[in-house]
Amino acid sequence: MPNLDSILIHFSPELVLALGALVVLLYDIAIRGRDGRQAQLTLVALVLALGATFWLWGQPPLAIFEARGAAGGAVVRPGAFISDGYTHFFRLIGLLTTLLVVLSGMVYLRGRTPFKGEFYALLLCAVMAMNLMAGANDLIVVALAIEFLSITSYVLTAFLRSDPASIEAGLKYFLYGSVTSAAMLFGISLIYGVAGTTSLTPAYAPEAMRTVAGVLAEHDTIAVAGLESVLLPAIMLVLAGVGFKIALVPFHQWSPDAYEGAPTPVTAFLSVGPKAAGFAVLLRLMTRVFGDSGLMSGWMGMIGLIAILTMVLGNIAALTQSNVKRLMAYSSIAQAGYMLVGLAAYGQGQLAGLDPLGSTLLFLLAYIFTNLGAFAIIIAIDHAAGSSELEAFSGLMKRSPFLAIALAVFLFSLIGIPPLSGFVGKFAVFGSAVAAGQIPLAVIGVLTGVISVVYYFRILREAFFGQPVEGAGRLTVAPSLTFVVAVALVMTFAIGLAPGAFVDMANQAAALIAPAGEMLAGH
Amino acid sequence: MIAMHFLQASVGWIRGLIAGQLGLAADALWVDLAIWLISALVILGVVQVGMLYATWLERKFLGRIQDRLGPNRVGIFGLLQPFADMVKMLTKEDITPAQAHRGVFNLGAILVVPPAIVVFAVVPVGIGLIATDLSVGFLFFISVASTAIIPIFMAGWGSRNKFAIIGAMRAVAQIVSYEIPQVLSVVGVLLLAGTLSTQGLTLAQGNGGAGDAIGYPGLWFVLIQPIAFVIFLLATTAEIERTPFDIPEAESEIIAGYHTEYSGLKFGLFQLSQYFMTIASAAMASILFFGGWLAPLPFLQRIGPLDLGWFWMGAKTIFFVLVFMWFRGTWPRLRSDQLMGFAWKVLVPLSLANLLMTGLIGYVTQSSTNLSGQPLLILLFFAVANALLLMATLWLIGWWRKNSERPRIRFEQAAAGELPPAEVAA
Amino acid sequence: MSPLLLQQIAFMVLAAISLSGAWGVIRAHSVFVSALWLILSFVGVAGLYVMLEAGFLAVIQVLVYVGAISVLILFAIMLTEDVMGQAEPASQWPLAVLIVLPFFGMLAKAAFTADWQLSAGSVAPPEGASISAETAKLVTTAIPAEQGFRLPGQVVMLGRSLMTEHLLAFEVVAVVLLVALVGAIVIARD
Amino acid sequence: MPAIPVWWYLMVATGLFSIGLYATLTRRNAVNVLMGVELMLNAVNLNAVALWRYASPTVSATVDGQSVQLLSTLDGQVFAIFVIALAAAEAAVGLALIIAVYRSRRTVELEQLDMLQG
Repeated sequence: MPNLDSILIHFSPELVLALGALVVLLYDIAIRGRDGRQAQLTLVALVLALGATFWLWGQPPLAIFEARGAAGGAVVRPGAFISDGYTHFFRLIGLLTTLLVVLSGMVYLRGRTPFKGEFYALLLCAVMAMNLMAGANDLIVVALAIEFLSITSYVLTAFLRSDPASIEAGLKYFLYGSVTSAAMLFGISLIYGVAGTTSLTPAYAPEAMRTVAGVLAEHDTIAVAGLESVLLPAIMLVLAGVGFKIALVPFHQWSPDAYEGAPTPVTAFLSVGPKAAGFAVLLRLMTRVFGDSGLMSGWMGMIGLIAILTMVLGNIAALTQSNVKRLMAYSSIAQAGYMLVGLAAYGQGQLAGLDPLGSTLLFLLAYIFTNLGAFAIIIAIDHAAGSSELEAFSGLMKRSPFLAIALAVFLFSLIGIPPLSGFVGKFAVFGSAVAAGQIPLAVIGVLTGVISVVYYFRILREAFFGQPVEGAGRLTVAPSLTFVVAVALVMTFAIGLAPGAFVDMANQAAALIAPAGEMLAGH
Repeated sequence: MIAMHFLQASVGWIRGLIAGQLGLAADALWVDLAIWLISALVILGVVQVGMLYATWLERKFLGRIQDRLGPNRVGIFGLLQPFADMVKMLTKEDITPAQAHRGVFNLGAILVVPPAIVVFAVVPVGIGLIATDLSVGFLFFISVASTAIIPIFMAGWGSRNKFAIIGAMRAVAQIVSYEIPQVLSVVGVLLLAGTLSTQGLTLAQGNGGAGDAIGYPGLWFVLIQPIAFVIFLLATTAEIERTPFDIPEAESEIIAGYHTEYSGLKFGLFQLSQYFMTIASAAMASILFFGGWLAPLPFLQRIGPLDLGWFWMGAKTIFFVLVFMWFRGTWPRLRSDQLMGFAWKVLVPLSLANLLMTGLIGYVTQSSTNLSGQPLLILLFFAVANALLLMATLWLIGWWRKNSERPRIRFEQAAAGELPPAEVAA
Repeated sequence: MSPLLLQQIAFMVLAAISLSGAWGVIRAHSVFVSALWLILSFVGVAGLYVMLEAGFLAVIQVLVYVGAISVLILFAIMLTEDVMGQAEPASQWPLAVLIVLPFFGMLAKAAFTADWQLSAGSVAPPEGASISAETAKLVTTAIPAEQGFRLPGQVVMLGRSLMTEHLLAFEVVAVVLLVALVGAIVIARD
Repeated sequence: MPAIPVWWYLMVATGLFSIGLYATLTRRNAVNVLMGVELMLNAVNLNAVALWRYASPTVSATVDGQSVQLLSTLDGQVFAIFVIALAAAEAAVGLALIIAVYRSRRTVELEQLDMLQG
């Protein structure tokens, strides 16, 4: 029997979210379709979950949902969910992302869908899925959480059902997603077969127990049994599933369509949430489970190749886009490529004081605020103009100088211009690559970064030098949206100017998934 | 005990006989196969004859309900009528519509029968008298019965006839919807019995069964789970598409539904499977809630060495077949939206409430040391809980009847432009 | 004929059913007929589960795949296709073959060469992870053993496993199903 | 030595998976693509159950006085059960999407869904 008390304490953010989703749904039924305060209820749930996460930060790490023997109550199977600093880091990212998305999308959604309650309930469930991905310590939970997030994402993408583009985007997203997730599940079934258990790591459990990580660490035995030829394809298949969530090339084809067709707040969410959660799973799996030296040489090349493809293709394809949501889709593909560089540099030496995985986490932290800030502005323009084509941005400077300047800051940060957060992130990942001897990765990263200047400047040119379309007056922006832009601005500058605290945060989280010292020393 | 030994001995004797005939050891695989074959043939024979006389019974019984005599010309009391009907059906012309997808059309008629026969594999008629005592017996019954949907779809699609397709879609929507309360209502029983095996479920209702072991007296489950029984009976009636749930083949609306285009032998196969399923469902109702082959009172279980399990099982099955016929004779057909509403808004919540109640009482009685060994007290709990549930049922049905009119009102309002378009779309 | 050979024949038949069903899905000219082949494949896989002594899973396979998912698919076909509609022949097949064949080769070779017994034996389960006498008894108590009936099998064990080791997954899947329900209604409701 | 080696099962699973993948790559009708996905998921389950049966750690236990070897976990079966549940959830959402697309576009042929393209 699992220990109920520890579940109630260490699973509280997710419990709050599930309860919140239920309350929102019931509230929606109770008010019988009238315009209500579903968004406010959602915000309350998110803030409560954030509070729980902050409180948990001070608690000792624990793996919950463990199985205990009947007699002595000793743990016989490690917990299926790890609640430690790494999980808290991603819980924080997920909750903050959704908080900002809800705030910036509240006004946009009003009048666009009659199903507000369902929308916010699904959003809360999506956060829950992201948190589960961050803490999952069981192959079954990993699979379930990824699929959970996928299903909620499909529905959210297709949420504006009167808009054919939204439905079409949802269907395309779904078809790509279900194929890659089936591939991932196949890979997982093979890994299960090799290990004989679905439990991933012996996290925070005192006794040695059979886990996937434990079995895979006996690398010599595996090589003798010929299981290596099973494991590498299996890891590749799992990469397909996770890469789909992050939109890594070649699993990215869905993302431009889904981004363009989805309701803009959902696009904002997709560009950040699933990516972060995907990285949470990817980093934990790759280091804690497949981090054994023999296996690592197998998948490291794959990761490097995917990173290069993602950076190059994302940046080049973005050049020709005329729809800003589509452009941002390719931009976010490219950004995911930069983040992956941190993983590709893993285990081969490090930049002074910064773990390579920490650099990925730092980049992620910088990226979410910058990208969400940019998307808040896209939401504002889309809401007013009903379009996210490049022309809709014309003369933004004249219509709302605050938004125009903020947009410039965010795009500069995405390019990586100091002293903004994007620069810190890029410096960290490319610095790690250089320190790890992965010079080509760093060079390609910097060069593609230069390409990105072109398309970001296309948006800025429209915004600053274009003429507003006939009849477009001053852009009035809801206070909640202004608040989001302000928060994003503050964070963009804060991470850029005083990175110290954030570097520490990322490092501490990364330290929890770095393998034990002797494994590194073995290199 | 004696009867059991007698039966086991007789089974052993049959095994020995077969083994002798085949010249093999008594535990050889071939003997197993032969035993399976024999039980399959026995089931087929009994069910076949049962089906024929079920049609006779139905016509006779309905006749009485409607103050008629029913068939009385062929044979004494019309007992040979089924055979006359059979001959008529077999000699009718077999027509396949020109536009039909020939393969799917014919296969649909053929495939409709096997599920209805296979379910009898888990119907026990006494100790040791069951074709195969699967550990997942009840689930086996449900899942095999649920495959009967596919031939219905095939019949509807293969006919290339809009009535057939509408009939098929209605039938499938109905069967799928009523499967949920049907299974959920039984989960309470499964919890109490602690097994899915049909034999185990029967034994749990007798003295010394599993029910006793965990503190429940040897009672038929209908006394502990009356509301579940009613839900199960209604859902089952819908599953086998009998009145008042026979919308899929409502003659006045869509002719004969998915089997509109079938004639002769193929039509006969549909009839056959429907009667098979009726008998099987009646048998399942008696196993789950009325003690299966157990006699109502222990001393009626056997006469001398002869176990009367088969008699009680048969009697209970016939009783439930009659109940289904009684439904048909006395109840009007439901409207399509009422039908779906009834499943989702009344039966599903009720069966969930029943499950919750059973789980709670089961948890309390098993975790409290004071209560174990106090069957009467536990029964009292169940009685009170069931009374509460009954009140909830009545309230729910009242609510449902009040609310089931709403779609029509909304539609009329929309037509008159009284509702905003957004709400109509929603 | 030995039971061993009989088992092998049964396997062959079931494998042939599953694979020919799958083949039918990609060869059939009509979507509806494709779906029927798919159902055949599901049934074949259920049979393979029985051979693997996972009877509960076989029943669930029939119940969910044949009784529910294929019904959903058939409904979708009926609601979206012209009843007489014929699917166009498959496109891009050379490319697909180029992707699928090496993939099949790689996995098949891996499955064939690997020594799967490794995971069965290499790591001894720790104390307490073994099936306790208590559990073993529970598996057999549902029907009094002296009456000579078969064991209820793995159903009890599965239930316990879902409620202890896999509790989190069990709870999560409930939420996933709720989300799917809500989502499907939001998207498809008239 | 069991009558049937485990790789027979794995080969069937791989075959099912490959055919499913082929279906998803070549079929133009969205419903057909979904069928391919269902085939792939069946392959996953067959894999998991076969590996559960043949490659799970075993323990000794005493049942009714006899010492027997039991499989110590049911992970493979549990995994398969969850995959079946996921498949059901996915199919429900996917078919809802297909029906919604059909409602707005009167087609479910993927090549005709071209509102969004770059």
